[in-house]
Amino acid sequence: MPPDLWTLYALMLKSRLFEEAVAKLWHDGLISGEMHLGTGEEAIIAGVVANLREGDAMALDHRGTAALLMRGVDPVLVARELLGYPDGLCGGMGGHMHLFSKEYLAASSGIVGAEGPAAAGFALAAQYLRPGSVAIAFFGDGAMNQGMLMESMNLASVWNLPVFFVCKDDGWAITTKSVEVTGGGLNERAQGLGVATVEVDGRDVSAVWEAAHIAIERARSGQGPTFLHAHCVHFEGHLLGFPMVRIADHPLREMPGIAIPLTLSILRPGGAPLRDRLAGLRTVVASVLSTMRDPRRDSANDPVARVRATLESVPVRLHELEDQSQKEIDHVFASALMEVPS
Amino acid sequence: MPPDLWTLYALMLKSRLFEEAVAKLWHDGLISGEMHLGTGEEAIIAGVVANLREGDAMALDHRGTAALLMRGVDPVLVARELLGYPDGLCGGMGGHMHLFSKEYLAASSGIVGAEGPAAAGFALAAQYLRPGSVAIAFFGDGAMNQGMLMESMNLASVWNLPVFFVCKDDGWAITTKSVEVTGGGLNERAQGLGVATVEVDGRDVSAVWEAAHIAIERARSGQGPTFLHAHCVHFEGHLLGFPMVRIADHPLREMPGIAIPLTLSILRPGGAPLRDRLAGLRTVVASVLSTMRDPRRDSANDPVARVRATLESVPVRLHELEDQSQKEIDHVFASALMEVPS
Amino acid sequence: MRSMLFTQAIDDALAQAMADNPRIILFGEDIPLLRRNLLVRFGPGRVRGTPISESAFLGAGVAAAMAGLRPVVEMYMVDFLGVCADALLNHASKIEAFSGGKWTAPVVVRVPCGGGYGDGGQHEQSLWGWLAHIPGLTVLVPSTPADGGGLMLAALQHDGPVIFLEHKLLSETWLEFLGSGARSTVQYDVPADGAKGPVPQNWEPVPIGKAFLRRAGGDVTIVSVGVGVHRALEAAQALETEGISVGVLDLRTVSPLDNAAVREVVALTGRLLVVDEDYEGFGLSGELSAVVLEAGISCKYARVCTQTTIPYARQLEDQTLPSKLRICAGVRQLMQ
Amino acid sequence: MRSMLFTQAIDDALAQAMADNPRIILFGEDIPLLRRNLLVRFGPGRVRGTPISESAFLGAGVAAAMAGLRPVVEMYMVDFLGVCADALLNHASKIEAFSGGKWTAPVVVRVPCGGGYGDGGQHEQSLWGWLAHIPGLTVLVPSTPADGGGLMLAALQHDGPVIFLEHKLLSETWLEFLGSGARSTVQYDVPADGAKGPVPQNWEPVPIGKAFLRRAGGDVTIVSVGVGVHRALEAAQALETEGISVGVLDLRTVSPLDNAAVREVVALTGRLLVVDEDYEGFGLSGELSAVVLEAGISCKYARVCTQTTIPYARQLEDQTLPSKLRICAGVRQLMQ
Ligand SMILES: Cc1ncc(C[n+]2csc(CCOP(=O)(O)OP(=O)(O)O)c2C)c(N)n1
Ligand SMILES: Cc1ncc(C[n+]2csc(CCOP(=O)(O)OP(=O)(O)O)c2C)c(N)n1
Ligand SMILES: [Mg+2]
Ligand SMILES: [Mg+2]
Repeated sequence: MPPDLWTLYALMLKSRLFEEAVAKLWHDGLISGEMHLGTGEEAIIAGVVANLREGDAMALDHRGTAALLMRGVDPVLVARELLGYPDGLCGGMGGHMHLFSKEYLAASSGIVGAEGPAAAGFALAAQYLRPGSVAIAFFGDGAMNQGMLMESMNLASVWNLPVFFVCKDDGWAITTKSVEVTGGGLNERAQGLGVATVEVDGRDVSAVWEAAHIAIERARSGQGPTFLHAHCVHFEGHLLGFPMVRIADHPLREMPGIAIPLTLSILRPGGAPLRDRLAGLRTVVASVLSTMRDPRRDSANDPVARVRATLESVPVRLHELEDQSQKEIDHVFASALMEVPS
Repeated sequence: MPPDLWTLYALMLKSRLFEEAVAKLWHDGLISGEMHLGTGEEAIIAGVVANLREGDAMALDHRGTAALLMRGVDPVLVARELLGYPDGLCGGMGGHMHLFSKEYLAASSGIVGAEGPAAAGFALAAQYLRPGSVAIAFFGDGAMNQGMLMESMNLASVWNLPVFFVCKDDGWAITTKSVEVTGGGLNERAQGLGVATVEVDGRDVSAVWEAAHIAIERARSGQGPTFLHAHCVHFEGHLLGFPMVRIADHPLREMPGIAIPLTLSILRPGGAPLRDRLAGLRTVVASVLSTMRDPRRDSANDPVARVRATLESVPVRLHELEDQSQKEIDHVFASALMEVPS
Repeated sequence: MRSMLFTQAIDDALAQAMADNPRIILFGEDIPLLRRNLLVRFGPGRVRGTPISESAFLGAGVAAAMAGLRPVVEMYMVDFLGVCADALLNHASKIEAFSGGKWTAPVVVRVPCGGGYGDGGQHEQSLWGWLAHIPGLTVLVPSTPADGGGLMLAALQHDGPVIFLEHKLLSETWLEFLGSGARSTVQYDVPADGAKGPVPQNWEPVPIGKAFLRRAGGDVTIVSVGVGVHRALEAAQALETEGISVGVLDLRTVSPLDNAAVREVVALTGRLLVVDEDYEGFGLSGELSAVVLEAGISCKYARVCTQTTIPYARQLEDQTLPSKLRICAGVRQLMQ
Repeated sequence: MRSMLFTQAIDDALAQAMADNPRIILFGEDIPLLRRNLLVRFGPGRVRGTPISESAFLGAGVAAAMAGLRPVVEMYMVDFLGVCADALLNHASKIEAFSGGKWTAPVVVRVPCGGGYGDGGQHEQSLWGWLAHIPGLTVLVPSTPADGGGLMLAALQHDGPVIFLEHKLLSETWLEFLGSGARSTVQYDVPADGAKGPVPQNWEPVPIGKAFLRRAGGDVTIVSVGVGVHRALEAAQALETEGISVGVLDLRTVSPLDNAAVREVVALTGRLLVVDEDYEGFGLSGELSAVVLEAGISCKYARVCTQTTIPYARQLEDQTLPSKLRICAGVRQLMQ
């Protein structure tokens, strides 16, 4: 059965609207610490999660909210968890990097690469207790250099585990360009660990759905793990308040605080010859510029907008869906912000 | 310059004779704990080490003795270290899995895979302090599944470090056949981490020398790391007193202690159906049989014997060399066993 | 009553539990051979070998436990937990807290520990205090076959992660594999009552968190675990001839500590000697002094622990690990 | 005298050392951006970014130090040492012993630690006690800009592995990056004297292993490190009004402990309160009680530490980390 774009769009929209509301709460100071959104990767999450069924498990990274919402976890519980309320999804104990749902067999971790072992373990349990079920590992391109993730791919291969390894490649690990710290190629690497691979445009939810469908069916029928390499962008950069994005958005406001110490430092006696200093400066400037020119700043890469464009031919249904989604999210946050029970 | 087989044979012979003497001391109870010999892998070690020069470094695994001897470390110091004497190479503090020579920049570790990070670090220091120098990592096929080793290959690739990763593949990790726990292929894996690869018959010291020569020159000239996949056998199995080898050598003596509890267990009520029990038994029996039929039991795989055969055409020189080697080793152990200074 | 060897008893209790509970599975490096007696009874589906990928398979054990299995994950040695500590530090131990108490990871990590057979400093560590520092981990250290089996059974019934430490000097199989290699030319100082002893006909769980008074004594209380218990008992016996009455409390569980039992025995004698094969600083020995002081009990205190990296040379090793000699000296010091 | 922010001071001392010693290099994830001021002064050769491969690059730092460099390896957070603990547990800490004292690994591991900004239990741990358990590691925890710079300089001159822990609540850059994200809508309880303070014109090493008495007091002695020192000072001030005189000893170095200083101050008051943001069990708080008892000093003892996984919710977090409130209660309890 081909993907129903309306369903997929509804999933993506739900997550997008939810995360936009979260961003507001974060800016208002109601959410503490780091906050990594999944805005920009919704097509990957939706394309995969829409293929799941009861008994399937998910190992999530530091951007786990989208997957949980799309999987069906109560959004009010998630919102109240992010707010740190005692009746949140995890009683306020986990927070946004440690969202857990036993009911949906979904576990998050803030440790980069830990999704690998977790998905392998979920898949192992599936082999015994829920044959035909699968486990998903969602992680980024940066995680591909974490040993335990590579180990887990090998383990899934030799134990023939029903794991679908989903790499959401946005090209970045915080401020580091992945190409600069990653040798070989991700697909070759997965193959060298015995895992079948497939590559898709992660902005295209249909393409992801198709690839995921095949890989997940393969896993369900005992044919072992697959690695999906899917490309995407993250609109907010690494986390809310990301300095590089702040600079790009407000260069005049943000630059002095960075440029002044930089200039003082480059001028200080003692240290490298000028040539090396300039090379250092070039690195810094290149980073800032690459954020400014980054495709993650380009709304043409927005997976939600892309699928929406194909649905615009049915405007009434589209607006109805969107109104409905917005209402639901408004309702979620109205409930979520209700007084804390004591 | 092509390899001088006499020199290589002398290196290998020195190591072989030394380790045979060590085995005797171990059997006599003068060496405690685990004792992993390198007998069977001498061609790999010699072919690589003969390419090293001052300033080069080595990260060694649990079979480090051969490399240290061939590199020029005083064999008396090594022997006295294995005996646990206070004037041994490491004052009796390290022992056979933790042999260190600062002078030769050689460090061992008993942690499988730790040679990867160590060689990367040595190579990093070489980039700054000893340009043109290289670092070798010696490890086994089992180590290829240890995350930190894979991580290190990637690091060496992206930092363009002068590392030569040498995998001494005997097909086994203790009692586990590596093919059964290793997905993909080792060369593909290294390539997926951005490292160039070469494969040789590790029983053939000339072939190893050639491959090592090219790879090491590449590294010296700033062209980055290479992975060598070299096949070999270990005559003693994993360590001295290895149960599988004991069974193979003395089946009548060793089998009852294994077979009786096994039979009692297979007959006990409660547990798996007969089919699964038999599958379990097949696994155990297959392991034992594969040790018995193992190529590591076949002297045709002896790298020392192989190079010797090609030198037999000059018998006088050969016997002179062998007599000389034996005398030297006898002398080493005579000194090594001299009274402990107090 | 039956009599069993230390590891034999643990395996026997494990077999009993596996027969009762099909969700118990076993994996680790070389496990098909090392646990071949379980393999032929429970089949290759439940007894698996792994690659040398501790982070992957320990982490997988944690998640498999969350998803309904009861995995027993074996590691070659506690020293090697260094390569995969994340699975314990940031996952197994924290799932229950993170999920607001809704989800647990009942995984048993069975791992050999301890020295005394000349294997050097990367292969003879104890590290129970290091592990016990992490809230959310249960750490068990049996010192006899009966406790070995009983605590294994308790671990398999516990609703959270358990580290089950199996001292290599007590284990007939590990000591042969790593120490003697079937040689008759080497001797290790193996505590007889730890290596072999009576075990029940049918295994019952030994409660987690309950210490056991191995010997009563009015002058000095020694608190210890594992092989240290036996060294302490030897010392106590020797000191009897000097007219010093020494009690020995076997903690059996390092975390959670049996605070009540510790306080009770120390209050009695007013003298506490901790014998701990793990490193001295920032570990069990310090924690025990805190437990006593917190209760407002004042006592004389000394400790006999491992202070440095464990040397390879047998003689140096003997001086470094807690020995009867050092324990006797510690007791005498407290009696001054 | 100049005044500096906490991380600014550390970076400044580091810059001074780098200018003096070309063997000092810096690497870690995102280091080119995070230490951009050092990058533009010392060039990309000495300030490098890494992949997210902590085991590889920390292990490489250890070996590079053995081979003649003086690497400063940065990790994102101490919590993440779980994935690469082997490099510290089995390598950095043991090289000197293994080599019979002939070889050392003078690597500095600079790593943010601590909580108080709502980042949850996998990102706010302290773990200094966990690290200090391992013989052979030096563990530094500065609590002011002056100590931050001075201890960094000392670390860079020390001939062995040093873990340099930089508390995120004191660090202007970490707190902005991870906590506020430049928002003005959030407030954290940042100790002013820890976040900013006077620093010398030219950096001199602050000696490793020397505690510093931040406040003298005759009734109760609080021993602490890092942010805990400031919480203790606040409490001491509050308790003054109740007529209780509280002294505060800032350890500055967790390993090796300044045993003499601890004993001296505790002997004076006879009352020891340990304030430790690290986990309570099997760590620093226990070790301090042992240090005191071992010297035959009897004292009343209590501790205010982190007992569980640190909760995400700010309110729960405040109740879990040592607070002025809990410290005051602890002191009053000791005064009863
Ligand atoms: C083991 C570990 N190392 C470092 C970090 C800090 N960290 C958090 S997210 C991140 C970048 C991850 O990059 P990627 O996997 O590509 O995911 P993305 O953020 O781009 O979605 C890093 C380095 C961590 N959380 N865990
Ligand atoms: C991290 C770690 N895990 C497990 C071990 C136990 N161990 C020691 S050697 C070995 C097998 C290594 O196999 P391989 O790398 O092929 O080397 P070989 O012994 O065959 O030369 C194992 C599992 C260890 N020392 N370190
Ligand atoms: Mg990324
Ligand atoms: Mg091998």
